[in-house]
Amino acid sequence: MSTQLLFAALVAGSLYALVALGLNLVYGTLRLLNIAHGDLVMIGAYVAFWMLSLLGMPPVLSLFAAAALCGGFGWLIYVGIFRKLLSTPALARRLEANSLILFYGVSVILQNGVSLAFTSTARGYQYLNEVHRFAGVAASGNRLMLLGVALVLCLGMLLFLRFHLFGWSLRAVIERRDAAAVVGVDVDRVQMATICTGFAIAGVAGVLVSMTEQITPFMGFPFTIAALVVIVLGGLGNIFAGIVAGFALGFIETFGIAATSATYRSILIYGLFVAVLLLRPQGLFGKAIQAR
Amino acid sequence: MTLLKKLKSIIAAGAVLAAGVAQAEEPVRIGYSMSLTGLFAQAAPSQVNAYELWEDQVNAAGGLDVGGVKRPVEFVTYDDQSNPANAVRIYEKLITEDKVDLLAAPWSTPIHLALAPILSRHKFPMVGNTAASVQLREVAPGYIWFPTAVIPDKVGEELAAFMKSKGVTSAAILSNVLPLSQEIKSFLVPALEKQGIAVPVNENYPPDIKDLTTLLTQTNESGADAVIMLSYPSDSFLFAAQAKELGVKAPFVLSLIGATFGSYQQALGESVNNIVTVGHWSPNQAAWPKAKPFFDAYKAKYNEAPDALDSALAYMSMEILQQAVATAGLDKEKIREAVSTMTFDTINGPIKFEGVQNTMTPTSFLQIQDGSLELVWPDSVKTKDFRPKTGW
Amino acid sequence: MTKLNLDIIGGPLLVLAGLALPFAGADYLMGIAFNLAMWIALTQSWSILSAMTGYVSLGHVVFCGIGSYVFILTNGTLPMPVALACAGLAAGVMALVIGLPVLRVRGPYFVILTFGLAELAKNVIVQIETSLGQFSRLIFDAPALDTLYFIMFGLAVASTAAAVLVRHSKLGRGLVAIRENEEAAEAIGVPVTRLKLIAFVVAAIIPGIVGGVLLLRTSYFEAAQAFDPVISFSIVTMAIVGGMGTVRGPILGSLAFVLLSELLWARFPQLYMIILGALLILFILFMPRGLSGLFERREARR
Amino acid sequence: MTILDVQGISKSFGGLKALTNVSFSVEEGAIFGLMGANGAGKTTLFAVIAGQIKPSGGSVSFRNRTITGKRPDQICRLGISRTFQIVRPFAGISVLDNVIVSALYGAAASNSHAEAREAGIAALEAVGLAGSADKLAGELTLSGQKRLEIARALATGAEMLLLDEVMAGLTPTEVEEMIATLSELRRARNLTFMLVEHVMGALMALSDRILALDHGVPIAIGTPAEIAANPDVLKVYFG
Repeated sequence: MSTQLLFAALVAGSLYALVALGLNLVYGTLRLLNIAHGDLVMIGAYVAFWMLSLLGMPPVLSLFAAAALCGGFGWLIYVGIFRKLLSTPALARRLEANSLILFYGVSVILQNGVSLAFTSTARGYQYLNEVHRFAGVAASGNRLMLLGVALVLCLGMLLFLRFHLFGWSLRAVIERRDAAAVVGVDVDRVQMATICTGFAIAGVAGVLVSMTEQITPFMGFPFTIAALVVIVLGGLGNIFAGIVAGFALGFIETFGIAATSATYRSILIYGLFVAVLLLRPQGLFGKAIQAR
Repeated sequence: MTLLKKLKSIIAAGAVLAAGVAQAEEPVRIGYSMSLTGLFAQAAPSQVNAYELWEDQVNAAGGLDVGGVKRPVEFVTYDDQSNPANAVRIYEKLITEDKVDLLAAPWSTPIHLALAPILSRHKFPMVGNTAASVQLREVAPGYIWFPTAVIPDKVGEELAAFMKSKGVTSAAILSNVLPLSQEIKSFLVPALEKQGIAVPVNENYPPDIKDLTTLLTQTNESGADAVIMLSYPSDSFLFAAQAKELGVKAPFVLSLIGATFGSYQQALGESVNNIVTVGHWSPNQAAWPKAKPFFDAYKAKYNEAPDALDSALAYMSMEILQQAVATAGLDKEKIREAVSTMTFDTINGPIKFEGVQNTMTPTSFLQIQDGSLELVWPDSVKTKDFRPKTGW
Repeated sequence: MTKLNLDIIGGPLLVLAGLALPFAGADYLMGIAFNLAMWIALTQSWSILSAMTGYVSLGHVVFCGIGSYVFILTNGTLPMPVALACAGLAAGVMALVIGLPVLRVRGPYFVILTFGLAELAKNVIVQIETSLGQFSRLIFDAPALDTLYFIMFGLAVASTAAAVLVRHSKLGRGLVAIRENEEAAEAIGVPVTRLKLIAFVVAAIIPGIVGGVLLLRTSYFEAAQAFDPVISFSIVTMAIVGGMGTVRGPILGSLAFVLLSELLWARFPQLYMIILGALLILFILFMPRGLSGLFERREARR
Repeated sequence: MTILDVQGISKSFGGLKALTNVSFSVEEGAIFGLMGANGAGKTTLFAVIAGQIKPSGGSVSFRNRTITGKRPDQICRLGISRTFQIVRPFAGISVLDNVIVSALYGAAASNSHAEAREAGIAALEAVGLAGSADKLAGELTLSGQKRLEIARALATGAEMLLLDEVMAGLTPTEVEEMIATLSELRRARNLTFMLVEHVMGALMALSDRILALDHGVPIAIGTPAEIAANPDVLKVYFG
């Protein structure tokens, strides 16, 4: 086994973990399955591209700009739509049942809005693409950055959930939403913070991805799928297991291809996805939260 | 209520647009559908831009020569959402409802193939462009033509000959599972065998592949002196980035689709210098006097280079139509006769059809050389000599 | 006018209009009607499982895909009508085979499972085609549009009839009970597994045939296109916009969808998609009963 | 004559023993009560009898036919129907439609809508819900929904009803009415009942025999008077 392969698996895994983290946070606290999540990644990528092309702003700064923009978008739709709906049980239930389709509408709007504004021409830019060699691994700067930022964010989120009081309230909302309110957790504030964080993380992932991939208005959907696969493997709403599952998927994919053939990659991934849903819908590692 | 208002204003806007158009003097109306949304949307601009450039140029020159009379041109366009069934319906609408005078081609092989029967039924000629498959030849000749020289069997044969002439002795083939890649591969492998070139690596991968480490490691270990990456756009980008990372050493590197995109060089810069790709047009071929002006005009209008495949083919198809109409007028049968028999002078040099196929333009290969796309094969059309890839 | 009257008069009128349409001699109109019929057939069949039981499938296209694949394999060797029947049969058999494990999964898990299954099936078929050395397949002897239209129209009528029959049968009552509360349904004797499986199989057959007919229309098969997930999403969109509570819903939803697209997508493609997205959101949030809910309210008022 | 015979039923969830070797039998036409604190295993026992939970050991037979291992819908069609402690109405359809499904699929499964409708209306009348037949089930009050649970179980044509806390959450007046309803049902339809009830008075008043459970272990069985005098029961209940 080569260290290069290990590196490839780590990079793939960290991206999966990061993208899935945002999706999982939003599902966990709001019970909304955001199928437009990948389109937020796309928005982040465009932020990086335009900031660089128009203002000459280095993408590393766009990490913050994209986080702010996507987080702001999250705040906007929370305050504009979800806050009121989620506070009425009947409406909340309908919203939850239809959230996937609802966000499909959001996804369609985002994709075509961007395509209308910037055309669907593929974009790209060069950033940190020099190759570093160490310990038998060759790695381009942008992929190292992806790995680093993703690791820091995932780890930071875990520490936050474990040690910060607000992180505790967040976990409380994820695990027992009804009970959380009773014991004095400000559910509204937690939900708002989570949707902003979840969206912001997607934006950050978008900036990272834009350094290594071509940018188009339709690039987001594969990320949504990857994130869905990851959070299903980990168990919906289970943040820690979701991060583990992200890395696991990176390893399964990379080493699965190495062991068999690249041609079976998608069959492997979707096969795993379907198998887990059929056999262990609570996820491979832990317990999923109860879907109402 | 607000939604209703929005709808109304949109309809009103459409009406204004239609009214404005109606005032022009007897324009020649040319219909086409394009994949503006959906699966193929990414490819649409390079083709639409070429169409619109052509329209500008024709109108600026006083109009389209219709058998001696100059008339302005205008496009009637629809979005087929990348769905062949929609495209079929749109062309039916263009022919029977909108009663357009001429048709321009949509994007993609499936949609071209889906249209062929419609064109025959309505006896309406259309010069195709962005389609590439040996199956094009199975289409009954008559009302559709394909100016492209990227037909997989020829590509396979010519590529093998090209590689042989550059001293390639073994090739690693990595292929997307999508149709064009697979079709080319099916002809390339036997052709390589015939040329005595070994194929130590022959692997497929799905379109949503995210990491090529295994494949590229295999390729490096095989010591092949050519890497033939039969890729689609997103994996072309992935390949170039990872090939640089993993230091692919082969001196002959081909990447199938995507390498002609403006964004390809933007995103990958120096590292993709000397990559070979499929294409039969270059602005730098002095034997084609129209080539460079087209390139310049396109660049001036859109601030990016035209795609050497899609933009060039789209523009060529309009040139062919233009020249056919100049002699035949707008009568469909006469146009058909003209397209079938005439020789056309295009940005890609002379073109002539036999059956549905362009038999004049040789199947060629381009190489990215210091930022521009040069023809490097075959010798009859080459603009620069092939340069081995020495690094990323 | 009571609800029954509306359906008794409106239904046959629609059918008559549908049958008369080819004689208007406008290919384009027939093209629109073909599309409309296709969406009705798909959405109506989808509703037999998903609207009735609440098991929302986001992978209905899988049956179209399987149908069109079987059709392209058998067409030519078998006469066209038989090949179409095979397509429907294959889709039904597939539903039967995967139904038991799949229908045990509920709620959001079922939704994403069905989506994943369709993608899995797509990738498997792509792999099969690749290993067969087939990249895409063409049909040369496709019948003319009016023939195809009549077939598609027949499928729309058939799936609407199936939806009506199911809705008013003992089966339908059982399915609704499952939707409302599966444990309670089982406790009062509803054989939930069997009923869900029946609905799944019935819902699968028509899209299988639709897949075959669609292939005749475009004369080209490519696996990635035959399993286009946008079709699944569109079906759900139409069902929601039309309303899931009645047989009219899918018809109204398809009609709205097709009319809106005729009106807008011609000139404003991206805008059209944006409006579509916005409509979907508005209906989910503010009009859960869909367009057919409007009718009901009006009828209730009289 | 014995209608239900439960022999040595045990059930554990992971390490937790929910039921330990529970045996008893119920005579046809009787009202058999189950008592025990929260978590004593009463609802689990119901779920085992009705087929929702497979026991780890033991067997249940109904009219001398083993029903352990059968699915809930099969058991229902044999003639046992249960209600749920936390009501599970088919909230989105009418009250009448709720009971019609029962009549179509239950023990008296009918293929005729007209028959099912009649049976349904009769069941609604029996529990005093006939006036609400056209309401959406979700719009009923809690007491109404508890009655609907019973009506739905009745409409299946079951010979034996397992009623899980149908009086919990009701006002004293409503409890009175419910007791009257159940007594009347027993008289008019010759049904056999098993009751789980926290309202002690009601349980004592209605039951012919009572089984007391403590942490899944049967501690006493007998008439209400015997149970009330049983020292083990007193110890569990009153310390």
